Amino acid sequence: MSEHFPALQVLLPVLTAPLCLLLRHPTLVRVLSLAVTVGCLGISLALMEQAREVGTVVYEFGNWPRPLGIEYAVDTTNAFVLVIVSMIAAVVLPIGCRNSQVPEGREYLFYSAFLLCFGGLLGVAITGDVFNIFVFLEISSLATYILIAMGRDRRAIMAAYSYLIVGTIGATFLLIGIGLLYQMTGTLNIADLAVRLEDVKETRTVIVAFAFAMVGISIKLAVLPLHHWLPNAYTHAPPVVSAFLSATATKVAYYLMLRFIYTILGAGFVFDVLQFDVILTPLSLAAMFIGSLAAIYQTDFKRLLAYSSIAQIGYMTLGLSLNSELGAAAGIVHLFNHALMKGGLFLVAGCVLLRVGSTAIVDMRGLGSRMPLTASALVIAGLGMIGVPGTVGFVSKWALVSAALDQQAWQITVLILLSSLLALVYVWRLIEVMYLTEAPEGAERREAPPLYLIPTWILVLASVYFGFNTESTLGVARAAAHQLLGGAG
Amino acid sequence: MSEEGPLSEAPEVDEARGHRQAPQVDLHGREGHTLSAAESARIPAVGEGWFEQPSNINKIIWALVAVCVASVGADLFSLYHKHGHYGFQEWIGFDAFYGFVSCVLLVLVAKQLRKVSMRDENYYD
Amino acid sequence: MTEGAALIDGGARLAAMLPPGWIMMLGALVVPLLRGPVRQGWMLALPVLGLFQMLALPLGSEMSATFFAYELELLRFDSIARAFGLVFHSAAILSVVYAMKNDSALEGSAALVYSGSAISAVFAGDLITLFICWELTAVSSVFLIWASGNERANRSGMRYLIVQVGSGVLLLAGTIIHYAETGSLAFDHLGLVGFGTGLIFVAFGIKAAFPFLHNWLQDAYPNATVTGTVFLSAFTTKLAIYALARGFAGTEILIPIGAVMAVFPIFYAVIENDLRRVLAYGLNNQLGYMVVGVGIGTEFALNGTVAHVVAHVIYKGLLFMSMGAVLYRVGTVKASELGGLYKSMPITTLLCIVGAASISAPLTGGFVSKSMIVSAAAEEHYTVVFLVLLLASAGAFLYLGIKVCFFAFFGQDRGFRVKEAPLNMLIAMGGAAALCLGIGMFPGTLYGLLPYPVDYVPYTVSHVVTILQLLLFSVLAFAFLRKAGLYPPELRSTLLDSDWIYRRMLPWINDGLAFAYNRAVDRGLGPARGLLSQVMSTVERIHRPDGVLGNPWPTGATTLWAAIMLFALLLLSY
Amino acid sequence: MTFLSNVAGLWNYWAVITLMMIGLYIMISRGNLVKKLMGMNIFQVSVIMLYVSMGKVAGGTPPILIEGAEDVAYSNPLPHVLMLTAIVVGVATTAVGLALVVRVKEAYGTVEEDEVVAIDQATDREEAAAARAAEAAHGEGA
Repeated sequence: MSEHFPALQVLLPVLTAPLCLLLRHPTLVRVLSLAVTVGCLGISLALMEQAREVGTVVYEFGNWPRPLGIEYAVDTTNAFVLVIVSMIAAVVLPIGCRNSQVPEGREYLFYSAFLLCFGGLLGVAITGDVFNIFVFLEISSLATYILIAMGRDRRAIMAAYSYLIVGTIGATFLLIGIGLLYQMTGTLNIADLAVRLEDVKETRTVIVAFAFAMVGISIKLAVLPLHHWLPNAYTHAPPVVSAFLSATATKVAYYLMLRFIYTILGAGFVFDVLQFDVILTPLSLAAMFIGSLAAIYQTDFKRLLAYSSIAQIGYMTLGLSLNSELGAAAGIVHLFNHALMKGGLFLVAGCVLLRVGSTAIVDMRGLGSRMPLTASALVIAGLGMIGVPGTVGFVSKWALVSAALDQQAWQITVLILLSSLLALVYVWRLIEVMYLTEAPEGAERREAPPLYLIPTWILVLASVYFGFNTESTLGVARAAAHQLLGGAG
Repeated sequence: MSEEGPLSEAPEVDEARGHRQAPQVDLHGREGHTLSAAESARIPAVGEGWFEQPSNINKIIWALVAVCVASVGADLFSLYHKHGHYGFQEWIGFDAFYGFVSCVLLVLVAKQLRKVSMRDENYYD
Repeated sequence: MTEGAALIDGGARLAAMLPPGWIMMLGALVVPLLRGPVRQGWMLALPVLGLFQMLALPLGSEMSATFFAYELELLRFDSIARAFGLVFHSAAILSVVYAMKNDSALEGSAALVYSGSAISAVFAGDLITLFICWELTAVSSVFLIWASGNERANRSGMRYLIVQVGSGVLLLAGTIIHYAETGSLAFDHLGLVGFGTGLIFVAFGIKAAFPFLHNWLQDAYPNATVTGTVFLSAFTTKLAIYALARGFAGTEILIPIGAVMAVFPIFYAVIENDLRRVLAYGLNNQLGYMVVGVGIGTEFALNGTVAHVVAHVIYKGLLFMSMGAVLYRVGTVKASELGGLYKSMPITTLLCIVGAASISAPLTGGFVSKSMIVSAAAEEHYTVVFLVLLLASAGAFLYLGIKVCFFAFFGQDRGFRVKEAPLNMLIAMGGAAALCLGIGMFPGTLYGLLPYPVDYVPYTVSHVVTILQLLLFSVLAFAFLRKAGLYPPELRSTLLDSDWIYRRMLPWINDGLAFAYNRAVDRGLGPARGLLSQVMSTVERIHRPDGVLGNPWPTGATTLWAAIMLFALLLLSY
Repeated sequence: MTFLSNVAGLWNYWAVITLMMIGLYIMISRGNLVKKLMGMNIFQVSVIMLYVSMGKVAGGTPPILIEGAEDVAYSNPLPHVLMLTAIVVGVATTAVGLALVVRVKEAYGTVEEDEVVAIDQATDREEAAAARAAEAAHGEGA
């Protein structure tokens, strides 16, 4: 059984999705999808264990050996991503599709879309075949467009449309890149590609392939100038979807970038020959500042979170652009940490939306007394965004700063700390509104239901717990980075 | 709490005896503990306490003086072996003298300090 | 009942795995969820449990955790830590009893976190752990001040927080530099050997209320709540003394610093009107002894310091408790408004007298502890310091003990007729008084807890008589000055202290600079300022939801950017 | 190789690039949501052609095994297979896109992006103005 875990990891949600369409019974579907996500979480944890033990777990479909067949290959890095994705899914899914346009009795559509999206993301992370990456990316993206369009506001539809156009361009660019790589090597298997590319690396075709693939992934990752699909999508999607996507979709894209740069093309080629960091570093820094500044001036809580995500993605790509093991580890650990914090914050937004009926910041006045548990969850997760010691945010910042210092990049260190101050500003704005202004008259004092609060607090408490227990996050991230950069697995 | 308010507003429960009830400042707004008339009656009136009688005060002071004299007397008549790290510690009544003088000096200096450093109560507000 | 017992048993096992102090910190988180007697019981159970847990640990226990690449030593259980841990736990228990009727959940949790973090700090074996606990004490304790809920306390609390957090920042900076210099994070003897340790020294000095760094103490403590001050008086400064004793024992500069500290607050104590502030000055003065003891640094002196910390925490707590009771019942602790309370609050009066006597009188804690430091100074031939400490002994006894007792409970009867302090306060005060007397009468137990072996005998006839002379003549001097009309009357006032520098002078300088700046701007720097404000407004304009960067672009624009980025990448690679 | 043979010999790539550019250009320049989708389709088709043309082996036959024949050059079948998947993905994307356009038309009454964006921005501005007004009102009240 356990040797089939890699296949089950993806097949379980992908096959359950159509089953949900057939079953239609709301409770049944809900329980089923919940069971599937929890099962996937268990599988991913088991895979993580296996990967830490044997280095890389390889699963060959139909026993066709590499490079003929499609294989799934799980090493520490993608095991970590699998854990992130399935953990967040298992935590947020119980909330379901409240606060969305889904009419009663048709919740099964939400669940099947969610499971497809979930399975697609897992597939992207787990597969060892580049074309398979494209297919799973599109599966998850198509489901994502549907999920976003389920938002309450009509702007959700337009947001989904924009994301569809932009996302398709991204995926197609990636497809072009993959095609060109295939043209040069005749293989689609990642491990095989890496070997065969050695001889033809410096050809123009490979360079063009790299450029297309990077731009394609950057769109999915929302690297600065290509990020404009993100704020609207996250703002108008149902809160659970925002929480899930912000915590997983961009993370998987980041994983892809790592995989392309480190495993397929090689860091030496990407950074020394192509000088990718010349573009990536300024874009990351710009994202950190523009994202945070834009967050400061937003009037809507969810949109504020979306812009802050752009800034946080800047931190991740900055870690990558440092081109070192420490930098990659900082990026990987921030995947996890940001997933916890931002997932928690979007769920807080869900609580607010449920009780207040809007996520406009002015409507959150006096939330500290109206919804004390929700407000305090926001504060704790917000402290994490700033990077206060004792939260996961601090772990990320610490990892990133020490990576920057390791490269003697003083100016970058200073900029990281400065941008943290900007985070302080927008978090403080929220605290001020919630605690230091009085509630509007007639506002009801009603805490969000446990269904919302429990997942929210699980993420928030986890963000504190992992602020202290760094071994299972930073330790794993360092091991993953070590393995990625070619150290002994 | 305002500085003047509670004191001037304190209810006079027993004017004849010069009693007044304190306002409750409390640990966070608990009900005040107003004394019952019986309780109030048990407490001596202003000026009637034992420690307020001038004669009693004089008794205390004389007792104090007596004890002081006795303590120095112990030195004087070498009733015990006086021991110290320094020679001056073994002088008769050194500690008594030092204690008295230093206290007087401290007070006098402090009075001067008051001229320099005293400001109105609400100086910083 | 059996279920309860099982629960307690399970809890105890869990607690046994935690470093001391953590039980209180973690338990404090539950406090807001509880109500009424359950909460009171819980709050009392935590420090008691913590005490038992600590006592169950064998000397030399260690506990560590990994934080990033650093090995944190969460627990280092040696005799000096044990002594501090013991007295901190006792202080926490007494303070909790004292605060039993305080039904503010926030204050209760803050007090427990504060006590717990101070205890954890004492057991910290490395500088990072120390820093974390250090900041935790700062952040948690400020709520005890803010809980007063008035404007004055709010501002005072903010000043307190800034100073305390500032101390923590210096500690962190010092730690980092020290680490860079030596590669060690261990919190052992540091000594003033470099810039890093210098910063750490100043950080400790702020919390220990060194002269000119002291004023947060007198500023904040009297503004805390009735029960909050009792907590505050026990931990922060003594934690700093512990840190100094651990890190800087034998650093000579501490001796003059301590000597000045022992004397100058007395002058203020004499003329200060707010009796809780008088006690705060007295606290500062007694810290001076401890700093001198650390500075001398011999085994005997360090023993004296630790012993004095133990005695001082208890009796100063007792004094703050009695003044708290007065404040609680009467509504003020201004000497100019109090008097004659012995009639209404006889038990409090008696206990306060015990506390005052405990500063130095024979048969009390202060007698057996403080004299060790004074003797150590003499043994090491610091003659001037010896005389200064002797003077401070007399002064402290008089102007802290006598003054506080006299003006609050005796003196001119102001007619206040109030109830005796509540039972729980009396119990707490009684417990503290019993400890004071117990330590004073049976010093062997205290001496047994000290870090080094003790062969000091406090009760020699010579010692008792000379101290009695000193103290009796202090009282005589007080009587004499009162009779002669030389004693300064109690006046309602504010005394200028070093806080004037940041509360008045800096604002003046700031205003002056701002004025000069504005003048300069009017004269020609206007364009520069205009540019700045223009930049700021531009930043806001483009990042606002309707600005270029704060607003999602249409899909076409993003597509264009994708093309541009592709082009840029290709260009770069060719 | 001369420039001319470059152009002529790689004509299939030029065709692909031209199609790709047309697709991209439509997506950038056209405001009509349906036209954008069509641009996207053209763009995707160009990629499909890229794959298919790279699978062609000069002189090769279609990749159907000929019994008994030796020395037969077959074209590479894999890109074709891959493109079957890509086509399915493309169709699905277009379907979702068109469905969204229908919903946009229902919700906004138009399928022109600039008009929809204008409506959205007006909504955003109203919300922002309401927020500012609420804040100002609160400021006065406090």
